[in-house]
Amino acid sequence: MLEVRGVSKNFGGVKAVNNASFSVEDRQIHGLIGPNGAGKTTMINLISGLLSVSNGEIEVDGQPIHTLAAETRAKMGVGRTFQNLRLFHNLSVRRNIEVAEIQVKKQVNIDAGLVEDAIDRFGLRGALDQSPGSLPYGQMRRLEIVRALALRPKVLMLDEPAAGMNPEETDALFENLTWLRQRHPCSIILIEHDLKFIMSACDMLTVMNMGSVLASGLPREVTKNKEVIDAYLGQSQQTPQEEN
Amino acid sequence: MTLRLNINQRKGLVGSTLLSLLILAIVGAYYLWGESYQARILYATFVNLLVVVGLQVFMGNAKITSFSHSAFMGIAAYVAAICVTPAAMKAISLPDAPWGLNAFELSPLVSVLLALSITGILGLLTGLFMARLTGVGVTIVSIAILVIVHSIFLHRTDIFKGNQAFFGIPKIFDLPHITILAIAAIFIARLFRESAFGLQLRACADDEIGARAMGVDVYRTRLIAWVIGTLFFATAGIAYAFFLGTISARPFYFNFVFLTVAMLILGGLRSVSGAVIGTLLITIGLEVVRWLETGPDLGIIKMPQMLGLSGLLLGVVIVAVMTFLPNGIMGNREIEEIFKKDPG
Amino acid sequence: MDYVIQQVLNALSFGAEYALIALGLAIVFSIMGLVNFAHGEVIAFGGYSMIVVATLLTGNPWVLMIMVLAACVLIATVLERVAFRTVRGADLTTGLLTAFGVSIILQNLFLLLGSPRPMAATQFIFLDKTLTIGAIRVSSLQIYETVATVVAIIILLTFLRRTTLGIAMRAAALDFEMVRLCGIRANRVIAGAFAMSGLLAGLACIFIMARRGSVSPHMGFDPVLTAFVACVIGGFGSLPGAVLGGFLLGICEVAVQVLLPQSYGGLAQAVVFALVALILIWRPDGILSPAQEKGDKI
Amino acid sequence: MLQIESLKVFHGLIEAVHGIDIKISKGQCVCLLGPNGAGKTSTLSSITGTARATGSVRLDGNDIMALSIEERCKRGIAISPEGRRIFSNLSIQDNMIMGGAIRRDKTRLAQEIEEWISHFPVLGERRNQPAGTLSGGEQQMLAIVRALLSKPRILLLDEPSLGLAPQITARVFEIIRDLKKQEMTILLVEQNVAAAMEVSDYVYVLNNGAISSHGDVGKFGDGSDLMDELMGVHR
Repeated sequence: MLEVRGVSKNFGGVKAVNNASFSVEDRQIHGLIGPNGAGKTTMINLISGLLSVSNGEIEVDGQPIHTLAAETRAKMGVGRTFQNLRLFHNLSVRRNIEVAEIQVKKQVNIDAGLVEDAIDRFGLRGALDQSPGSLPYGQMRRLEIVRALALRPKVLMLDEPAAGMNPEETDALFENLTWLRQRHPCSIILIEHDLKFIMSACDMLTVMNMGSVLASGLPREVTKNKEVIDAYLGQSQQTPQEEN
Repeated sequence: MTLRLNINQRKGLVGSTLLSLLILAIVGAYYLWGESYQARILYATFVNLLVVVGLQVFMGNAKITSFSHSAFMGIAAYVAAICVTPAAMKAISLPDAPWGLNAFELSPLVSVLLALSITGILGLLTGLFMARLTGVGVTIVSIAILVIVHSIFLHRTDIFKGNQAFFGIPKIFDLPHITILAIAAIFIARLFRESAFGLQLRACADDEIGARAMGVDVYRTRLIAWVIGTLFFATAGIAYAFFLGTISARPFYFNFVFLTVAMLILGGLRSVSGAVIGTLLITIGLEVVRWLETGPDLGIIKMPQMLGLSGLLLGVVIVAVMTFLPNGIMGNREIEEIFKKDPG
Repeated sequence: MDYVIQQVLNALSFGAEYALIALGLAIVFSIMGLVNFAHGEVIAFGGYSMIVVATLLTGNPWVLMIMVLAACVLIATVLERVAFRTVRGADLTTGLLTAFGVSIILQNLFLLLGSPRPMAATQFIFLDKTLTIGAIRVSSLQIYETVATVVAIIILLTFLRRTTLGIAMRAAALDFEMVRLCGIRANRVIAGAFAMSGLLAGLACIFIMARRGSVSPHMGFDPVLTAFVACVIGGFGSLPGAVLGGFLLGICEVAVQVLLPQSYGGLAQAVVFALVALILIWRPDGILSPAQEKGDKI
Repeated sequence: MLQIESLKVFHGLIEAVHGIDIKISKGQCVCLLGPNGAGKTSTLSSITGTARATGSVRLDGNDIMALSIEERCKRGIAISPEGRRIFSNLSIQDNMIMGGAIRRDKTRLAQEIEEWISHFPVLGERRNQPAGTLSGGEQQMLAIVRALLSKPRILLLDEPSLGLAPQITARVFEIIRDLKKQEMTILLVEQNVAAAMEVSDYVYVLNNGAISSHGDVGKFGDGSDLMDELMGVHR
């Protein structure tokens, strides 16, 4: 379970994230939505440790992690994917996954079959010896998810996993996330612009805008929130005298 | 997933064996048909091979350009030479040496171990900083190391003789020794490349942030590779001193750095096989060019003497490889995958 | 007093030379991310062209100076066209190694076509006279060097601030593509940067020759190595940083020579490089720019 | 004025836009809507020439696909790009000069710069300070002014409201409305659906690199129908 408490991040004078709090239970898929530039990816960078928090605390299973290095957090079970893919292009697909797998090799009670199952489930079996660069885009996205899964994450953060996927692939991804939730106990954070996907996949939603958390709660409730709709779709800029 | 690291390591063993057979074939050919002066060329080639393979360990896997290898080679060469040269000889060659450096002598084995440990410790100390830097920073600090060490060699003529020859080093190594060392280097470098450290290092080279997010301790992996590389250079330096019998500061500077870097990038810095192939190709090429440089009589035309031709071609090779073949001859492939399409 | 002024002047003139060369490196680096190690050979090329012109045409030093400047501008732009255009946009290592390759090629060409030994070129030596101002004796060359560098830097800054191409060059250092989106031709900006670095190299060449009275294939290598260091100190690609770094290094070098006992003179370079290594470790992006967190965006 | 036919845009090996057609007439404001990753910015990049693309893009009937980025700018395409990309270390004045770099009538350019500055006093107050010191909204205005100073025939605006507070967004859209009144041809990419719909004449909705629907702005009513589509209902 993940707990984010009062986290802020300043870049120079700009508050990219401002006093944000939310928590994600185990086996829960938690959507993080909001317009472009709302601070969603910064939030994931803060949790994964690629950025350090200016203020606030982040805990995984009750253990504070916000002072640890990114690689330490990864080994502890904070896994993520990237909006702009960050695969290792000179390593084969299998070796891409191994890079993550060797981090947890020494741990006891490891779910040894998880990665092999995921490889089948995410349709990577036939591509294991290829270079990631030669794969179709959707498959590259799936490889990033499987690679993050190889860390046996307690928290798995997916940054726009469906971006660039076709509708069939998006549907398959939805099924796979449902499968994953049963197969491996972890908290999942999902950033996604595809609201339909978010609404069907997520148990909880957090909406961010301009670095702050606007609302957090069940998807149905959150999307009815007027403030959220305005943030997401934009307020009407129309001034009365200019009505056409 | 049951990790099948073994497969890669087994492939590594196959590849190293193939490369070793290549080395043995060359040595065998020399013993069957070669002329005695060629032993020197062959020995020098294998010393270069040690260095280039050592470069592959850090520069190749981490894809960070570093130019300090000559310095570490020089340090090890001098330490080994000072230790192993008989005191009587040192009284002549290093008459003014301080701290009784010219009043003791050690067995070859102890000298080697001492040279390796001193260079290794220096490698570790520099590595603590090098592993933290990125990009141009590493290159610059590596140049700084090279310049500093070279200045010290030149400055402390009482210990290092500067650009003059430090002579009288017993000739301890010969072709068989360096052949064994070269083969060992190939195996070690290849197994390192296929090890967990090598894999993580290569992942960092492709995408450092992605690697950190996958739990790779970038600092530690780079440090380990740096120190291992240093030990390769040290071995090469010791082998150099133990064969030639005289050393001076001159060869441990930029020219040798460029030569070895050209070898590595021609072969392809991501692959150990590339390092080996690049070394062999450039050595052969340079031998031909050096022969041309002396102005040989080709029967019909008498070639003029052309100093600088070898250097010129070395430069052309570097520029041409960078322009037309940035991944080198081997790219990502190792020798056992030579018929495979290069994925990189 | 005499001694102090002499040392200050030493520091300034060393610094001026480094600043000139470092600026040349920084202009090219800031715009196309190329660490141009062949810059030293541009300087040497200027020297060799001068010998050719002096032998074939005229010994008039003022004409020769202009020829040196022209030759350096020419070779710099030619190098850009034939060697560096193909690696434009490639990663740093590729560019760096290409530049090293070019540097080796040129050095050996000088070796082949010229001579491995220094060749006498005394035409500019007249710049180096001992002046007596009151009780103080100083070298005229050092004064020329300092003044010329300051003037060159002022002209350069004016160019960069006042002309469209100059502004475009500064803009290109920040966001090259956006400059192209403003309709300014990429080739023009890059060629301009190389030409300017050539001009600065030419100026440095004149002073180096005036001091040495000779040219040799490797004459540019050591100064560029030091200038490279100056760039690093100031933060690579920052033009004010390059100037600052150059002068700092000049001061540093003189300070080391003054402070260290005479017998350690040979270690001056080592000490300077050690300082640089420390600065880089303390502040990887140079003393002018503190390290920044970038997250997953690079 | 601008005609795009069977345009495919690539990011490396990945095809981000799969053969779309877009038409913009003179003086029209056309809006490109769609979720993140739909290919909106890629489409703009193919028009400016910064992305690899196939198909045809014609400006006044002339195919510009083979032209360089610089040449396209000279033909009259200007962009206020995503993330604004002002030259942050350069002064505000210099940013504007860059915008008009291709102009030959430098005296007129200088006048126009003065006019813009009187229009946006904040740009004038700090004209010699680095543009990076401006606030996000001011930077956005500078980016638009920079694009306009090249006297473009068509103006591309990529998410001009990105990361701006509501009042500032309103201000930005006021500028767009003004431009429309002056008959500037505009291709607008926006996430702020409501605001974008108000200034636009014609709307294209992009989803997964394909156009899922298009039509006069009236066709979409108050935009509430669009919501589902934009938020990811496929087809």
